[in-house]
Amino acid sequence: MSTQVVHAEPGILKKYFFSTDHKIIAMQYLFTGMAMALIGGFFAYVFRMQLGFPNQHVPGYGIVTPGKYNALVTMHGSIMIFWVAMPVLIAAFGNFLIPLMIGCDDMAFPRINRLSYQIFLLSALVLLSSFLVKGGPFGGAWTAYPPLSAVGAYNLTPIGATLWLIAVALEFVAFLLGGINFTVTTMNSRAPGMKMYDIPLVVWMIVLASVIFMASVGPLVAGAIMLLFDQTMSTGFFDPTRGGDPLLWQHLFWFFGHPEVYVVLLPALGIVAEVVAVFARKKIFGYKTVLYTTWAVGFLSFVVWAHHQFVAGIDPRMANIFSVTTLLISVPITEMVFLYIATLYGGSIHLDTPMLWALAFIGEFMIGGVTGIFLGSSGTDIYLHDTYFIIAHFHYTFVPIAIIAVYAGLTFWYPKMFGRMLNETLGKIHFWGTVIPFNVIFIPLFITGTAGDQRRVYSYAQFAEQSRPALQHLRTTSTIALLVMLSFQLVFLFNFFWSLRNGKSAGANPWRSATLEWTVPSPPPHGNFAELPTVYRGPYEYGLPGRADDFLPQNVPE
Amino acid sequence: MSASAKPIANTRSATGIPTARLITWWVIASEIVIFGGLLASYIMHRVGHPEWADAASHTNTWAGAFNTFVLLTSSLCAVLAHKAADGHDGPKAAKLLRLTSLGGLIFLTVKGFEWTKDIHEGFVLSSGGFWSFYYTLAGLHGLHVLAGMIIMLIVAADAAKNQELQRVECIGLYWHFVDIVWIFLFPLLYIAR
Amino acid sequence: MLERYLTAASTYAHWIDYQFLLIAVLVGFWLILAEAVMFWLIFKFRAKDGRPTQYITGEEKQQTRWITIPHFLVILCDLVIIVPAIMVWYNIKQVLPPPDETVRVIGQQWAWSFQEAGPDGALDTADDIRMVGELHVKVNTTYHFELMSRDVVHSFSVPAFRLKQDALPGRTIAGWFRPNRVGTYDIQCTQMCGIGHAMMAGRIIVETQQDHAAWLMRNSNPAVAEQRDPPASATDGGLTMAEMRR
Amino acid sequence: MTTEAHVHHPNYVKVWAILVVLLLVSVVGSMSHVRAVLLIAAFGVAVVKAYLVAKNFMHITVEKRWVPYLLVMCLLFIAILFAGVAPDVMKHSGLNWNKNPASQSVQSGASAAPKNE
Repeated sequence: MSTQVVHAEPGILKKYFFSTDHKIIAMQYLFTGMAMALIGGFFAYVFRMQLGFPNQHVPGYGIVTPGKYNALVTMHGSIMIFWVAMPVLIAAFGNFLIPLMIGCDDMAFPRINRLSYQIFLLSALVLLSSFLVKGGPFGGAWTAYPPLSAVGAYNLTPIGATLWLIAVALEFVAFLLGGINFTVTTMNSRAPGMKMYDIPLVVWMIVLASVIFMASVGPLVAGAIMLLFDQTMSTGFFDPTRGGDPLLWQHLFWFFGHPEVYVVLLPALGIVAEVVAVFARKKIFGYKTVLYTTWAVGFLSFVVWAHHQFVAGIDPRMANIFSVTTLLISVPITEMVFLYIATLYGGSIHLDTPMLWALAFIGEFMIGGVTGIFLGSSGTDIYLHDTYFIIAHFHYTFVPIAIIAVYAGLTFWYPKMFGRMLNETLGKIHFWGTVIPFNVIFIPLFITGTAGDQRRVYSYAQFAEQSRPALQHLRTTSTIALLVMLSFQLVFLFNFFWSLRNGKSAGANPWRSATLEWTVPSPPPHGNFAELPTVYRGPYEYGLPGRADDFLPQNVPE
Repeated sequence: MSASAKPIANTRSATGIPTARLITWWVIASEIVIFGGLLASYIMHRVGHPEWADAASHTNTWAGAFNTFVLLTSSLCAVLAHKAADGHDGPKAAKLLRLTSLGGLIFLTVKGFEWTKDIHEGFVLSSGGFWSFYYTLAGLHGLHVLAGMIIMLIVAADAAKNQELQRVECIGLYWHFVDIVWIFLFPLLYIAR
Repeated sequence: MLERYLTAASTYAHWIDYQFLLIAVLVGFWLILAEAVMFWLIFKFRAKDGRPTQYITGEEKQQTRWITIPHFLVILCDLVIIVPAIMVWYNIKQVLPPPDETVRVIGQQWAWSFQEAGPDGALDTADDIRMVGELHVKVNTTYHFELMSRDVVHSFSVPAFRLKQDALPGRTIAGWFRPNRVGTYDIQCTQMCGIGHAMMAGRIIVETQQDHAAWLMRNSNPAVAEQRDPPASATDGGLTMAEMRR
Repeated sequence: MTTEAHVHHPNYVKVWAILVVLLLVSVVGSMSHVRAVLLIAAFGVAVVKAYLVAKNFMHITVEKRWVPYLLVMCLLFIAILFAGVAPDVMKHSGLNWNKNPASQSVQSGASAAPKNE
């Protein structure tokens, strides 16, 4: 096969804004996601300040009123999941890595890919525009339970609520297009010789996440249409006085919402697998078992959704079924974590920054995983539901996913993306400055949660039990730790942009990794491969006995 | 990237299914869950509310049956177009595809008359549970018909020049899927009472 | 364990607390073990010059048993957790013990209102006592509650009782509690219900039989009851709209 | 990419004729007042029609085996959704809960029609 036809150098606008090159689209997703992360992080800062130092003027924002507080927590949740975790973990890494790792020149459908980003950008703009409309942005929590979300007289933000819904629906369309493209590309466009079990885990995970997303989001798309009509056309899909049922939305939402957790978790696990294999110089322990457990998790994620609704008014008998399936899903996840830990055995572990992040992911994610058992077992969930315990629990899963694993991926592939190395010292400062405060933020919240602090409340002044000074000290501790953690992100931003120009030149394969993306120059040229590769073996051939070099790239014939 | 400079990724076929057809299957899979979610919501409401039968009896079974007939016939045209494309007869495929879109147009026109009548009789989107689902389901389906028609005309324009003939089959698959959705909507909205 | 953080004031609070303790012990053990193994491996196999890495596929029997055996034990622990979890759930949410009293709890933006039987001991009679934001109950008495909502989804939560149940418009949901400690406890709304969500507080006052009887006599005057009728519209539920918005 | 003839083309007009006959069957059956006949005419026939379209027009039986499995899997997820949601939404009462407004409207037929208000 011949190399790609080289077109005349396109103009800046065409090259960076209307490009169909998967690497440019990956960067578009990455930078949009990072910008949204700054916004979502700022919101966290504002409402944590209100909780840590109630009713004080928040520097850079002002006084937090109840309405504004609700809007801030709603937008923080929506943005961090839909506009940060998904674009960065799936779209940015997926776009950048899939064609490179499976050895082809681009996505199978580059223009659909570009359309996906454009719709995504539009969705972000629609969401942000809700800050400008009358009544302000939607404040009914990211779960948007009707009738609160459906009736303007209840939520007082009718335009904001509709804009939120439209933004989320557009975001779904963007990721349906993107995800289907990833799936098709990986299925069909692999390099000759790359069999099913030669695909790197991160690609597997991103594709499986796309498939889970595709299969679970449909009912919610239908639900979004119904809710939109309830908001704007005065239908009564979720209005009990007119034959509807508010629980229907909750079911449709969580039928998507729970698999969504795994949609963002799987790419993170994939990234960590790549990093652990490279820096431990080890084959993944039980590559196929990891895949089987992933499939099991993917399937089980469809049958556990109502554990979000144990006390939401569902029939109490149903809770028993969902409690059992929920504990069942801990079985494959445990297996997977054990396999990751076992991969370390017999390795030769290099603690570079990406590896620190990857190991931190495993360590912190385990805390998030085990605290889920408290909530999945229906008996204790009665008390812990909608308290800060659950907030601490899912931040112990989402922060490792959307922050720690993303940093693992970014620091690992940064040389490939931009051709230069990040500064290692700054990277380690940033690592410790993020991981230690992260624990100091959320461990106190476990305690306030078990003490009964309920969620989404801007002030505990009305609640005698929650106004105890000891609890307020914990909240303040948590807020201060957040300030520390946020300020250390500046180190990363500085490192990121400073190294673009001043970092050490990376070369094609600075980490001595065996997968295909490291066989091309950094950054990869348009069309990726000068000569399209052929694959001879699996992705994790490290430490092969009887060889001088300790790794064997996928494309090198024996 | 212009249509003529396809990436090599688009031309590979590790599964043995051509890329275009593969993505069509995935699109259909994602549509199944969208329509499935809406239909499941409708069915559970409909079973729980036997009194909706009153409203359901206002729908015109004959109009629905005629529309089913139109869609079935247009599906026949679509599959014949696929056969023509397999025989590398682009112009014939294009003609058949245009005939298929004509079927879509007739379908939407009948729908338009039905809805006009319903609205005149006072049954609008917000007139009660059945009507909300009726307009939402048929409307979502109608949007798919419309989108299918537009894409089909674009594909037909290429096919007439004997280009991109593999797309004839893909748009056909999509059209059959839309047809199948209607095959279930017809009894659900027009017959069951 | 939970009682260190918050008083337990109902009979089933201890069931939940013990369940919490059981889970904490079991998962705590595995968490510490797994973290310890991980840190030990990181330390043991840190990169050293001249030590080659081992080539382990993790697909042979004698390798995988290092995973499968602990994994099997974890599944056993899951079983130990799920059985009592369902028993606790069953006894709190599924089976309601025969009631001594029944109260009606109504959520609305943004207040809880309560309807209690008056001296005649029956609901929906003229001497019913209706209160906003305050529920008076007798200690050591089994109460059934009927939970409703006038507008949006609320959640009736009494942390000291370990009681939580969402109130949905269009639904009546029944539940029970049996207070066993005299005192005043918070009622929260734990489901986002609009801008007054944080104001939707109430108190549950657990009294001795005598105190409760006295309270009942004071309040069963129909004229008083009339005054205490729950407000008709959401806007006068406490704070005014302007106050909420500031 | 070239279009390879990957399927044998059956007699499509014949399939179409069967489909039209089935359509007539379901319309005629819908006149029946026997509930079982009505349901079979409506939904039994619809399933057969859908199968015929999928088999003959979409060639799903000669496609790679996993494609029909994928589509059936999606249907299965919807079935799971239905099974999980129906106990709450379809029913008007259950263990320790009931929906008064819903059962009232069923009894009175209140939500049936607006009657040209």
